[in-house]
Amino acid sequence: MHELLLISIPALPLIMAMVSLFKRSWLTITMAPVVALVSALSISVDTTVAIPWLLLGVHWHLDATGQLFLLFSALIWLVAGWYASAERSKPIDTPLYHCLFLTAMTGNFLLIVAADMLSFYLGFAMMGLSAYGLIVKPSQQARRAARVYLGFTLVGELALFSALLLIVSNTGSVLFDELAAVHVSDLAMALLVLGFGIKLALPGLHFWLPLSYSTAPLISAAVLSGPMMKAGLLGWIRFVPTGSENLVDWGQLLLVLGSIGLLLGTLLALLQTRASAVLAYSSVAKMGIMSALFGFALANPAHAQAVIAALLLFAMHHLLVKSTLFLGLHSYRQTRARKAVFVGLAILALSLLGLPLSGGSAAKLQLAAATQDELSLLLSLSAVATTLMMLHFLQRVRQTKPAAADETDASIMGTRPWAAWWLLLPIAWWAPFAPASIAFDAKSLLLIAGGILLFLVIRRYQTQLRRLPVYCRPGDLFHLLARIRLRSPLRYKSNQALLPDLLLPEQQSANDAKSSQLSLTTPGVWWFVVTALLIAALFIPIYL
Amino acid sequence: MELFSLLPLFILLSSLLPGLAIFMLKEESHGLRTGLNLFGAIAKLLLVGLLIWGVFHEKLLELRWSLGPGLELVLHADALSVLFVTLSTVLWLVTTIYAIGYLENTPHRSRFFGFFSLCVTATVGLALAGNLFTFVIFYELLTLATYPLVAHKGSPMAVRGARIYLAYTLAGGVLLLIGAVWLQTIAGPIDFVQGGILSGMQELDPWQLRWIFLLLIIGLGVKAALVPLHGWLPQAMVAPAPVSALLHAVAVVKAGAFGIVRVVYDVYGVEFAGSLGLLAFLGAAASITIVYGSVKALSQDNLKRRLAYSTVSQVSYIALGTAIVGPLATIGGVVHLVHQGVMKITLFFAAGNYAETLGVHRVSEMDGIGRRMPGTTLAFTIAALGMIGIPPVAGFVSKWYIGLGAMEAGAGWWVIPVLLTSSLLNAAYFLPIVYRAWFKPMTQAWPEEQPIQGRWEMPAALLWPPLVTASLALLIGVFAAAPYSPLEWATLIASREY
Amino acid sequence: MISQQLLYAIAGIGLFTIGLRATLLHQQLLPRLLSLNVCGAGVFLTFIAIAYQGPDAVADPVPHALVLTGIVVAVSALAMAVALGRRLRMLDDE
Amino acid sequence: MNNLIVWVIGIPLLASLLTIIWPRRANVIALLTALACLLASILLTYQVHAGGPITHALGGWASGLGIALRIDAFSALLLLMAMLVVSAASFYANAYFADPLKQVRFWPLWLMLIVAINSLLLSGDLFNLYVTLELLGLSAVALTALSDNRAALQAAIRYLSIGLLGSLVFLAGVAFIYAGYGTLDLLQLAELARPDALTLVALALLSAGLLIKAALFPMHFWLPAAHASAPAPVSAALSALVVKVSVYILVRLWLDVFDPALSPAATLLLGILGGMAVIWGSWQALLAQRLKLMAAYSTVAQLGYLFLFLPVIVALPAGELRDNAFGALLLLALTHGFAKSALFLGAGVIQQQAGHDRIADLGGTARALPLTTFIIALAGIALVGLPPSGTFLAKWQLIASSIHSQQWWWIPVIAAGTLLATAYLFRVLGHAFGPGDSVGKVVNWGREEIPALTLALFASVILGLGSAGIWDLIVDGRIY
Repeated sequence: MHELLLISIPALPLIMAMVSLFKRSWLTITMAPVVALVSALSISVDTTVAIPWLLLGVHWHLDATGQLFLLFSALIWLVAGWYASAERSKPIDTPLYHCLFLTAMTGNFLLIVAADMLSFYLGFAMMGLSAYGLIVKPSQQARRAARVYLGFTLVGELALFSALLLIVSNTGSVLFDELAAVHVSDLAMALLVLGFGIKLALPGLHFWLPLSYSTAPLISAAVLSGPMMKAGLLGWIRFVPTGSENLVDWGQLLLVLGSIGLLLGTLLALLQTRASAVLAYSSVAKMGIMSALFGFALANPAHAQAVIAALLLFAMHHLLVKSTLFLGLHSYRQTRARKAVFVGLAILALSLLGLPLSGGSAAKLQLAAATQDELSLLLSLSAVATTLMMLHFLQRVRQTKPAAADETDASIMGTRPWAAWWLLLPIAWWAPFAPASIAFDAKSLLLIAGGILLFLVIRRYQTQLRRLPVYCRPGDLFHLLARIRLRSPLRYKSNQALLPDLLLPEQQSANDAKSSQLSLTTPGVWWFVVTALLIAALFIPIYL
Repeated sequence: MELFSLLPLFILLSSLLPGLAIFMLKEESHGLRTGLNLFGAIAKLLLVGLLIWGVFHEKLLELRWSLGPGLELVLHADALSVLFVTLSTVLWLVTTIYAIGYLENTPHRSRFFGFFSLCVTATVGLALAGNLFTFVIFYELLTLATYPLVAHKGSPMAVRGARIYLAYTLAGGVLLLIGAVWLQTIAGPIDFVQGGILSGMQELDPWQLRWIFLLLIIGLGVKAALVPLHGWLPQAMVAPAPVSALLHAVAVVKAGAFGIVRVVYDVYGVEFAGSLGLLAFLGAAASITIVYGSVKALSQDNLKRRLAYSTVSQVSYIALGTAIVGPLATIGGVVHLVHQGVMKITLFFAAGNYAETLGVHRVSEMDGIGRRMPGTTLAFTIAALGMIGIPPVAGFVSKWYIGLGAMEAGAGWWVIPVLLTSSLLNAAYFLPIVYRAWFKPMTQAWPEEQPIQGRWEMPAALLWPPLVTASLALLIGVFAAAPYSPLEWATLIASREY
Repeated sequence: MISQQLLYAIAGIGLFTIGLRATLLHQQLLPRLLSLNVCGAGVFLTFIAIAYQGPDAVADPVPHALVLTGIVVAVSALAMAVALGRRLRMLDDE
Repeated sequence: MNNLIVWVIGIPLLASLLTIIWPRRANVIALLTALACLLASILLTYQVHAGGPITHALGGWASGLGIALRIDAFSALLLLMAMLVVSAASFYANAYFADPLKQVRFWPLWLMLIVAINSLLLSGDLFNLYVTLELLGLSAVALTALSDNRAALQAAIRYLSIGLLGSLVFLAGVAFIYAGYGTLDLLQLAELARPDALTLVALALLSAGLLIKAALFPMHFWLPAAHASAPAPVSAALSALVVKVSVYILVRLWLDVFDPALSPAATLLLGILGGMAVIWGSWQALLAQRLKLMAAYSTVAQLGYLFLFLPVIVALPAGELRDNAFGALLLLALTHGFAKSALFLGAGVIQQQAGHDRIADLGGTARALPLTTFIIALAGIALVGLPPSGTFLAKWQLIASSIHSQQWWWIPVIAAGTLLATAYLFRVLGHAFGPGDSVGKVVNWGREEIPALTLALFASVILGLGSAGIWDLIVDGRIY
């Protein structure tokens, strides 16, 4: 019975994906996550199934970590599915979207229950590639964003693929259990960092994220920023044998990268004008802190277990809140009861920045305990940063227009998602239900207060940030990279560029090209200097 | 049992006789021709089923017929040949159905189907050849049988393409012939022996063997479209879609690749070839071809040309897998023989459908074609994903095994980069098509659209073949580890070779 | 002094050579045919010389037989050539 | 019953007289004769296979004075091939010559040709060879002149004078041989043969005469015109048989009779000439504008292959290797016989239907004359040497033998020849498959096409698959 449920977790959404091509309803899109949710709660831990004749022989099982991921991912998929089924506007209300939505869900669930690397890789690939269809929209920018996303995802897949080859040829087995013993070569480790780092938007690999989140339908953004993004973290947890001494250097590296990500994300988030873009960059920042924590776990094998446990709670909390925020944003743009939704969003924001008695604070306390205050600076930094971003976000939300005719048909959203969101709200607040969330810590309060003050200071500059240089728009530096055209002999007869559809902006999008003229305005320079200084400053605490 | 050992002969006849009969038919007798075709194809399928059973239980299936001193015509069925025979038989059945639909009321159908059957006969003979002499014979016969198919349309373009095709393949054939004769004069009759017949004869002069290997590989490389011998392949695109499908997936290109496998494993023996330092050469050639083909494919706007270059690249995976010593790589290379065939034939079916139904020949005309022809485009998408190597489509399995084999043989440092590059490039030239087909709105009217009759987007005979092969490509990927799957069979082959 | 036989033989060969040269040089039909006959005569002469077996011995019959046949053949060939030539001329006149 | 040998010569001789006496039934007589000869040759071949070579002293006279007829594997197989070609060509001719007057002129000469070929293949001494050569030449010339136009007549005259020259040179050689050995019987010569000056001069003369008749490069200049301008069945016989029998005599003399008297250098010279013939002939065939001209030039090339064998065979030690090579030579000769005759017959059909045989204007032939095109393709396959034709096996053996005898330099020649041959064959096919309407409606000209098809099938399939018998036959079926 348990085995059956376990199999149904990835199998059901796949079947539904097929079905939804012909007949789509709220049932087809929400049945799978419901079953996943039920099985996540009901299946006894460490249930295992092995299907030797499937693929190259698959092993699935559900351990504690998997259960956690499955629980929260399924929850988000469920609600998002509800939203999608209620949506009547074009890109979402098509069989293609529903099918790809469910395929991505399949991939996500599959990689959660995977006990062998190939299943994981399969899930990861399915998820990543079908997400392309969730991002793409008729508009010029959206298409380009989707292309960029696809490019990065493919690179990630290939990095992962070769990492797999290295590891498997080393261990001779595709099971994760055999992994713990072996020594992961530096090359393999680098590939893993690259492969999952793209999903986790490590600084330098993050360009796709703000581009796609700020243009994709908000429902897609919700599942992207929540379940899918966290899959990268799960990947690290699964593939990288924590607690082994020989990865300390890599731990350090991740620590640095993560911290950079935190700062970069924060800075850019504060420069965004669209609420979704703010959320996107805050995701970059949050993922930065998580990567840093994972790096810390690697750097100190001694208490890797504890840190990772705490990290999981933290991640789950962020997963839930961030997705709920996106969904809320969606509601906010579509409902008449904007005030109520705004309040909801505010509550979520507070939970995210770890107000006492919230899941956020619980996670933070756990982390502080696990890291034994070695990262206190970084954590406090993130607390302040989060505060800034959330305030900025709320401010931006206020200025968000209701859905205009050109984007959706401005229909009042159905009651089902509406109810679901309000149900989700308290869960998001309390998640991940850690007992410690009762505890009350003054430190975070202080930090939050500091953050608020700082925000008030910054607001004065906001006027200067009206016209932003191109490298501060969503997808910052990528706009500069994209300028580097591949002038190669290989061109179409109808002379289009070499990779016309994959990475570079399409030729006809003249307006796009014009708008992204590089203009070094004073705030631009100013912004650059500040970033550089802060990043430099960051190295001091780490190497003390 | 005597009758049973005649099985290979019957398999040949099952397509040869219908073919000859079809030549005699009048143009009008459509029903009879179709009947003959299908009868032959199905009969062959049944016989092949029997053959699989026989080989699996290691029955001796061999026929010998002497043509002169040292020249023996040998038909012999071993695991490798069964793999190829099965592939060509199954795909022949599908392609025949497709061709019947495709050539609906066009002239010279008797001629076409006659040569079509001959072509498959030659391919099967190639697969069942028991020694180098027989192999060469069928190799040349294949060239002859395909020439009229390429030239079928009779347009100046077609005739020119066919001429180029012929020039390349026959020149290659002559080199192959010389190499084979040379080998036979120094080593006696060259039967295909698992583990390699030459590896037993250490007394031979290694330098002669190296030169002979070069001759053989060049001769086979022309058909296998190894760079720089690939020039004919894009030219042969003028052929009708079913022919291109057969050429690229089953008959010609695959024959070359199959020959390379034969020469390396059953003539030289892979360890022996490696010890002569020949595999490095082969591997280099294959890698260059893989990358070059993909790069060229990027810049093709004509759909069939793009597919042609992708064939150039994909087929060399087989050579690459062959060039790496070690069972895993062998499995990868051999199984790709099947996987590439199934996926590529799907792509060409789809391309043919686009051209037939909408007159779409260029990638730039394909915006939004997915809405007009969902079935075909679905098949195309699956196959394209497989080509890129995205699980669970079959292509992933081959790449996985080749990669593992490379690691096992310590060749990972150059093989894996090649694999990655080509995957990335494949994505770069396939995904834009998929994207245009599904996500881009239809911009201009189709060049020449046929009105839809019936409930499908096009005649069923054209729609089902790609769907069938596409689902086949998916299934052999998803059930790769299931018994009697290509992968399992390839494993059997590898276990018998080492 | 050289024997009669040898003399005949040499004469025969000489004739043959002369005829050969003439055949190769002349383009028109008639001279060519004539020189061919000279050629033939040379060969026959040689044969007859070969047949000679000393003053008092009977000559070897075989070469004579050969020569007779040869002459017949040559004559018929000549006749045919002339006939062809006439036919060609007629065609030209038409 | 050794008289079979006599019958093979006697029947056609008788028949040719009958046809003169009784012209209205000429074709029936001729066809029956051809079939009878075919039957006889089959029986003879079987006898040789069963009981080895056969010698028959005509009229009981001992050889030396009398005329000895001999048949062994070599001549038997050639005879068989010749009779097959001749019978097929006879049926073809029966349909080809619509004009009864033509028929009346054709059949007697045709039968004389048969007589000449048979007696040449069977005669066992040099002088008979001379006579039969002349007979052959004369009847061939007459047949060439049958297509009654300037080109044909001029070609015929040229052919005749060259033929006369050749046979006279040959005769001179005969004289020297007789002077040297006192006998002309090949079997006795084979025992006596010694490498002295006289023999060499004689051999040189004999060979020179034969080379002229065999049109070996550079003495090939007369051949294309003659073969191209004769009527189709005649060209078939000329290219397939008449030229080949001179080669037959040459090979007999060099390999069987005077083998001990030979120096390898001489054979090497022949080989080189043969190689040049291959290249030059193929090249000219590629440039030829007319189908029949192309076929004629390809004959030049194909004969070149036969000469390539000589140096190789001589260099090989007597025994298995040598027999293999010799069998290949024979196989090549036979296949070429069938293929070339089929090609000429096919070309004849096209010329009749289209009114011309210009290669460039053949468009649409494949549609209008499917079977004829098929015939030409089959014949071409055999000429190029693609499997499953006998030529393929022969070339395989040739390459193998040249590697065995360390004469690898023949290989590029063979390769080049093959590729050129492919080029000129598929040039024709390419035009034939191309668009155009050289022939109006779809025609099936069974009475001409079926004989041609039979020959083509023999060349490209039957001989290829059944060639093993040849080697069996020559291993134990040779006199010398």
